[in-house]
Amino acid sequence: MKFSPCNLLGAAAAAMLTFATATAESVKVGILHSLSGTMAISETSLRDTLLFAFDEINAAGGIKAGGKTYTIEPVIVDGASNWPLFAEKAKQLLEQDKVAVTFGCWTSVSRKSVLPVFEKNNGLLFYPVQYEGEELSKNIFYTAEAVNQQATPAVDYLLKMGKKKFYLIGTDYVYPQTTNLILYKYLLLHGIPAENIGGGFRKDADGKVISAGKYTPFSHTDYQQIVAEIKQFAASGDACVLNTVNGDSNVPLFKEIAAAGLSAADCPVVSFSLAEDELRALPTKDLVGELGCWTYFMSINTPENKAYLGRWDAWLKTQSYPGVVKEKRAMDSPMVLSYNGVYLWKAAVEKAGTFDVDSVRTALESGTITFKGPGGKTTMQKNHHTIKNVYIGETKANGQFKILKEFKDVAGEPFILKSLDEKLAAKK
Amino acid sequence: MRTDSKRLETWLTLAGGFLLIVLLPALNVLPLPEFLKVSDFTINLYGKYLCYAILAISVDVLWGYTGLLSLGQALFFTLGGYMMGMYLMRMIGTLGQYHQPIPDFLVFLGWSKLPPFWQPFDSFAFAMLMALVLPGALATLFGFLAFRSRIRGVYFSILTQALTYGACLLFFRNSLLMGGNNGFTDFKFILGHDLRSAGTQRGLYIATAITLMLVLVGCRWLSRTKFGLVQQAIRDSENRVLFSGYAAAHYKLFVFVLCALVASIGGVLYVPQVGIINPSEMGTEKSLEAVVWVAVGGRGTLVGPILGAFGVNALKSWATRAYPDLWLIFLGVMFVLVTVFMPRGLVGIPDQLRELAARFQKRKTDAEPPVTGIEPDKSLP
Amino acid sequence: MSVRPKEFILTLEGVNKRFDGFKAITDLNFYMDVGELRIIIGPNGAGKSTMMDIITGRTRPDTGKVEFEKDTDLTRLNEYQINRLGIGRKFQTPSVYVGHTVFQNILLSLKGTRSVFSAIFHRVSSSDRDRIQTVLETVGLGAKADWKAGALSHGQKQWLEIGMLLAQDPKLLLVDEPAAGMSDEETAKTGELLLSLEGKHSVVVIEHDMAFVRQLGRKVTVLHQGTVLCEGSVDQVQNDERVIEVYLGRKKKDKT
Amino acid sequence: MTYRAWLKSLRSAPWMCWISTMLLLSGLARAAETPPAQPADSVIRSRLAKAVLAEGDEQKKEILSLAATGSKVVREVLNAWPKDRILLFAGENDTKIPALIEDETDSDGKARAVRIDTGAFLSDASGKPLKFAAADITTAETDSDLRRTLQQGLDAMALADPIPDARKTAILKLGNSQKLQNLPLLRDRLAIESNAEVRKAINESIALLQLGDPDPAVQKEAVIQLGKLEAIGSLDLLKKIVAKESTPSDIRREATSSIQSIENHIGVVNFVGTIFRGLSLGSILLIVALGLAITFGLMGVINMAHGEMIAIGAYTTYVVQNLFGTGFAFSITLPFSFGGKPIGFGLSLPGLNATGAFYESYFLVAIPLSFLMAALAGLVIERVVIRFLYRRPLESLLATWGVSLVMQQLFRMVFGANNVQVSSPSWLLGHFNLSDVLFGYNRVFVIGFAIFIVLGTYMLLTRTPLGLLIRAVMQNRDMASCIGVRTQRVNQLTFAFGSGLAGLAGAFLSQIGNVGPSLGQSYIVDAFMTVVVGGVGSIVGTVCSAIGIGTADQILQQATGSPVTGKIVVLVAIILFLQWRPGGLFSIRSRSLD
Repeated sequence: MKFSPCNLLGAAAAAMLTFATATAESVKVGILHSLSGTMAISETSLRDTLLFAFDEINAAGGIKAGGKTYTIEPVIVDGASNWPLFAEKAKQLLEQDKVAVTFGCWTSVSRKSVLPVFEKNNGLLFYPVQYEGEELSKNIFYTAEAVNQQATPAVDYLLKMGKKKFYLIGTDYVYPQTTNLILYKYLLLHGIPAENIGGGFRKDADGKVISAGKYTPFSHTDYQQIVAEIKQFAASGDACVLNTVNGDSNVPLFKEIAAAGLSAADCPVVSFSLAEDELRALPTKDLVGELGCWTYFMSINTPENKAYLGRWDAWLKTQSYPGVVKEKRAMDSPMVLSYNGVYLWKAAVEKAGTFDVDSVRTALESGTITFKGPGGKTTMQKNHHTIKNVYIGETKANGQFKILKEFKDVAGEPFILKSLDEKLAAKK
Repeated sequence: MRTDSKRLETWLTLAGGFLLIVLLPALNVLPLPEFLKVSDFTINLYGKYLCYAILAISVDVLWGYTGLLSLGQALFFTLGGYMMGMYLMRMIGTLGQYHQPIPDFLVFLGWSKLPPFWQPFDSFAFAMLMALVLPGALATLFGFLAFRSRIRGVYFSILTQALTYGACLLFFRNSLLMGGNNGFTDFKFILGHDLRSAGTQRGLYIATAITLMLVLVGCRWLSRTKFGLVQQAIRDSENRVLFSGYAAAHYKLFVFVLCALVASIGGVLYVPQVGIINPSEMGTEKSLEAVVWVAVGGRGTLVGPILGAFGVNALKSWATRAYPDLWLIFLGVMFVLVTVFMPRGLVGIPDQLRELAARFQKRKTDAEPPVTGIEPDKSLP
Repeated sequence: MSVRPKEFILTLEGVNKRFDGFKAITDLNFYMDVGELRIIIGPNGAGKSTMMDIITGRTRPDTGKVEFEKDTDLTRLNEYQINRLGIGRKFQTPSVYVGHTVFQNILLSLKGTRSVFSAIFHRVSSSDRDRIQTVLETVGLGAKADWKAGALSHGQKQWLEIGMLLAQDPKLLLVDEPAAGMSDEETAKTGELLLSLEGKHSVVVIEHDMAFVRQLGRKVTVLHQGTVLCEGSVDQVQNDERVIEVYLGRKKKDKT
Repeated sequence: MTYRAWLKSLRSAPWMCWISTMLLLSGLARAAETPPAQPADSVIRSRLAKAVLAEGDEQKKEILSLAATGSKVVREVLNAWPKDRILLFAGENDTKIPALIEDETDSDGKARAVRIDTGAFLSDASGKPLKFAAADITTAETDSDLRRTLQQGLDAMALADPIPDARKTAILKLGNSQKLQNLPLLRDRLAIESNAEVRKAINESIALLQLGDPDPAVQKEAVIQLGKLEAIGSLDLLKKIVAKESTPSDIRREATSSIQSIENHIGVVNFVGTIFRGLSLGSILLIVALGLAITFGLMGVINMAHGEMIAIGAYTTYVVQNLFGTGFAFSITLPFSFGGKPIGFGLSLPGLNATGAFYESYFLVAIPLSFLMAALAGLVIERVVIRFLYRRPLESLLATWGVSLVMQQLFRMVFGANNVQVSSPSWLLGHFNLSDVLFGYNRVFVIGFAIFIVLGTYMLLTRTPLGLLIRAVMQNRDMASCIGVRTQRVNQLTFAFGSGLAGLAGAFLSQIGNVGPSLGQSYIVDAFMTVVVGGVGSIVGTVCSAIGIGTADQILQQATGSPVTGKIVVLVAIILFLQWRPGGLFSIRSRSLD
């Protein structure tokens, strides 16, 4: 046992820290994530990735704009899982620190709460987490997965697997509600009758379905009843579960699923909010074969990804930021999408030759800003969403995903509810 | 000593009122040298603190003056905020993401018409009325039940906490049609004014500052009437009050409802200034936080809660940026220290120092051990 | 027993009360005349305080009749309603508002309306002041009107509480161990005060101190195991075989 | 009853399969130590090795035929294959040698591999077994087609599985395959099957398959049979038959009545299941609230950090698990520097690198340790904060809330903001089935665990000198200290004991839910409600209220179909209940006023 007051970190770390004091040619960049409170679980990893990206760019000479080079000076603020505080912090970043760009937010509500602030101050926000779509702000760029880059490809895959019954379960907030509504319509469109879609519906006065699926509150812990219901639903052997339960509730859900003996072979669960980072908390040995769908998996077998992971590990060992955990780290899609965002922004700035938000936006909207990231090529489109590869994978005992299928260059499309409605109407 | 502190309080109130209502907005608008200028950001931030201060006063009148530690004040605050939020949502008109005449989240949920209970909220007056009626009615119902069965002390705290928790779960449900987890956001106009303009925000700030002063003066007046005496008597010895013929339950119910209304007004002013209202605002930890402000500032005084609300939140604003990883530890440790060693809070520091000095001198002259330690005021619950 | 003369101010008949199997009051019968001063004694656990609780509405009896004056049923009323009928109670340990001044303590106890709204708009009239001053003089706290009640000594708090009772001008006073913690001189003064109330008010005094009981020298009721053991003058009671058997052994201890 | 019959009935008992699972596991662990190389296996082994390298339909056919042998090696390989544990070792001349990587890994995460064709370890020139890390090897790939075949092979083997439950699962899967060609397989099994549960499953599967029979008479018979068997899995198919226009009317009639009887059965299953789930939720509430019943109920301290005590228990379990595994380390860097160097500290503990049953016994070690750790933390908190606040209960609420904030952030700094992984020992995983009602082992365990803790607490409070002292101090602190009880010491011990109970709760909760910094927050309101409803100061009350709230919650959840509505209704009911009994179920009523 060794217990050492540590000056653990040598000269390398000290050298890394020096950039923070560089003043002459630096540009302030905001990081707006929850470092405390319930969402810290997911968001601290994004902060770490962003710091990694900044360090990497600074070490490689910084950003070149208008004939000068700038190093990135991060301004980290804690949204503390408190949405009004997110708005306050966004104001602080934009009005006081005057950051050139902000990377941040995880939950839809945090994004919604800062959106007016960014629009008012004409700021620039890169949002990295899969979301429900149905939103398009001129001040936000969504490096995240849109629904058609995650949920619908997964359903396609399951339909092809021969699954006939779909159970929808999610946490009661906008992303699952919207995604499930989209999936419900998508399934109808693909010939699945409503009685084969489990979890229940809510209808309005006219009998129109306004909500599909079973919902639990945030941080719900008791999934006995629901798993018993799924077990009955899946008794016929051709069912699967579409899971939009948020982050930490997945642990009790999957532990219950494992205990009930619902194996992936009988009734696979495809989860949209469960990436490698969250998998670390799950008994993966008992969950082999459950499905996931993201635009990045740590197990992607490309030289770019291997090199990226190597750099990340090296950085983790040497960095000395307070609060960055060194041990047992995973990499996952939201983290990589944060990382991609930084490079997309850098490319846009270098193209525009200035940090001016309007010019950078024009550059990004041009459709030519591309970054070859760890998950493959990413291109920013005019609609502020990206074109990128989509992967479907199944969990392995070691907490990684084994990639089963790759969809190349899927273009993100935020508004799909309406087009589904139209298609459904046409089908009738 | 008593008159001293009273006079001090009056002066502080007057000076604070002047500073908040006149000076700060003036520094915000007038063409002054840079170092004197107060930015729009600061004005907006202070506006938020002032709303918290109103909430803190409502906690203090209940806790410091009546001995009822309610962990449900954030619920009433949020309810008021929601009523205002509903009005503001209607004022967005067709400027939302979908350009539909109904709020965006309803479009998400597949609604094409406005649900009936939303319709009257087009009217500002109705929204304000509901901001008083709804929290008032809830407080009356809950208070009536709780005080009738003599639930007090810790049990009252736990029950109010359960009430808040239940309400919080309810509001998280999207099927309530109150925006679920996302709540209301992306407001555009209030009474025809653009919410994003600095002028509107300044106006809201001044309105909040004036409301706070009115609440302060009102509570001060009330605390000095016979009602106030009974209220504090309930805190010190509820049995005596009962056996003196006062229906303590009625008094407590009155105070509880009054404080619910005050908190609700705070919430009404809060929402347009922060631009979002959602159910996590009524989480139990928010109520506890408000109690922290009061404890830090000094309960049983009216200036204390305001000081506490400003102090703790300013500290939070600063520390979440300067030490994002450690600020919770600061807050927690500070809170433990205040509760254990400074039961009278910041406002009580002068008194405490004076007592310490007196004891020190006594020890010098008498060479006797002190009779009491930093004896907490046992009269407080 | 079945015929109840009209002049009783307080009637308890066949009262029973159990707490989790423990019989606190068993078939208790107790009658008091208007204007009488009655002393109740009894060893610890005899049910004295429970009896007070039952009269003042703090505890509801399981069975039995509790009536005030002609036929006001006390078992259905709350503490404050019973108080408003004119029954005042002083507790064993002094119960005053420690945060208020002595003056305010009495002010809150003055006879008058008790409703919430009247309290908000109440103003202290000069007749109120006079009355308060009179009460304070009676209990010897005239010079300390501006003191915080918390700063008074134990004996002074007892006096203040008695003062608060007087200010209410009740028909019936229930006084629980008024002399506890008082010096001999103070005790004597308390005795005089209580005797002076006799006639105008009906008074029940619970006491342990036999010297004090002797000083009062009025009819004594002995409670034992929640029921009346015997009644009579001090001498009668002290010579009663049963009382000696169950009680006198303890008397010496109590006296210390 | 003959000995054999007795043995059989024992085997069908759920606890028996539990034991046999354990035996099987330890058997496997032993088998791994000395690679088996029986001569009879050698043929199978070499076929198997070829099958791994083969492709297409030929491969699939061979796999199925190998499965028919029922050999253990085959099962191991078929199981390991889709889990990427079949290594393709590059031999000489570009050959590939398939080998089975062992489950057991060393400290670097590397494992030995057994050659499938010989049963010997892959070894270097000196004969020392080679070790492989999962990251840098090529494994035999599978696609979904192949995996289906493997599954089919495993199914066939499972039909002959010694464990009845496994047989049953395999049988039902065949039943749902809707392939008539599976019928003979099932009938063969039926002829030799002796376990009643499994026989029922076979009959059900046969009937399910017969639904697809072209002969209406067979179909009808099958429909009636399914109704008799109350086969839940057939509900959809039966409904389809009813809905189909071409169905003959007599079959439709039978199908309707079968559906009715199955739905009745589901009603019963749901009811019994709900009660059981209610009991298990109640037990969780109970173990969470019991510590609070001590600190709050007996001592009057409102410990808002109770949830964090639970988290300590859970984190202790996590650390113990890691110590049995690869070890535990953390380091913290503070945002301050001294002499230009950042200040921080760290801790690194080596692990035991245990495997198998020994590794799984970590949980048994973790249980007492979580009690101790939480008790220790309780002791510290009592000394630093609580002892100033015994006479100010409301303020203990506030101060301990501060403590809870600090502790949550400390957890975040030490263990990371993420949830951490605690894996359940195999004897807590899985379930048994009694007439379609699911009894998860972890749920059964929690009920037993709760009973154990309650009994322990009860004994401690009533049968030991310490318990006597605790009760004395809690009833009258001043009086107790007057008669010479060291009240300070008793306070410390009581608080530590209450906290320790919370730690135990944490150890268990780590098995069913999250282990993360805000773990405790999810339970704190519920815990307080449980104690208040039960009646403060009454252990019996806490037990009754926990079971009552748990069952009510589950029944309402079942009735309303929404977990939230159920919870809200319970909260409202509690508030109304306290109207009726302000002191809770078992209130301690005091005799006098002061």
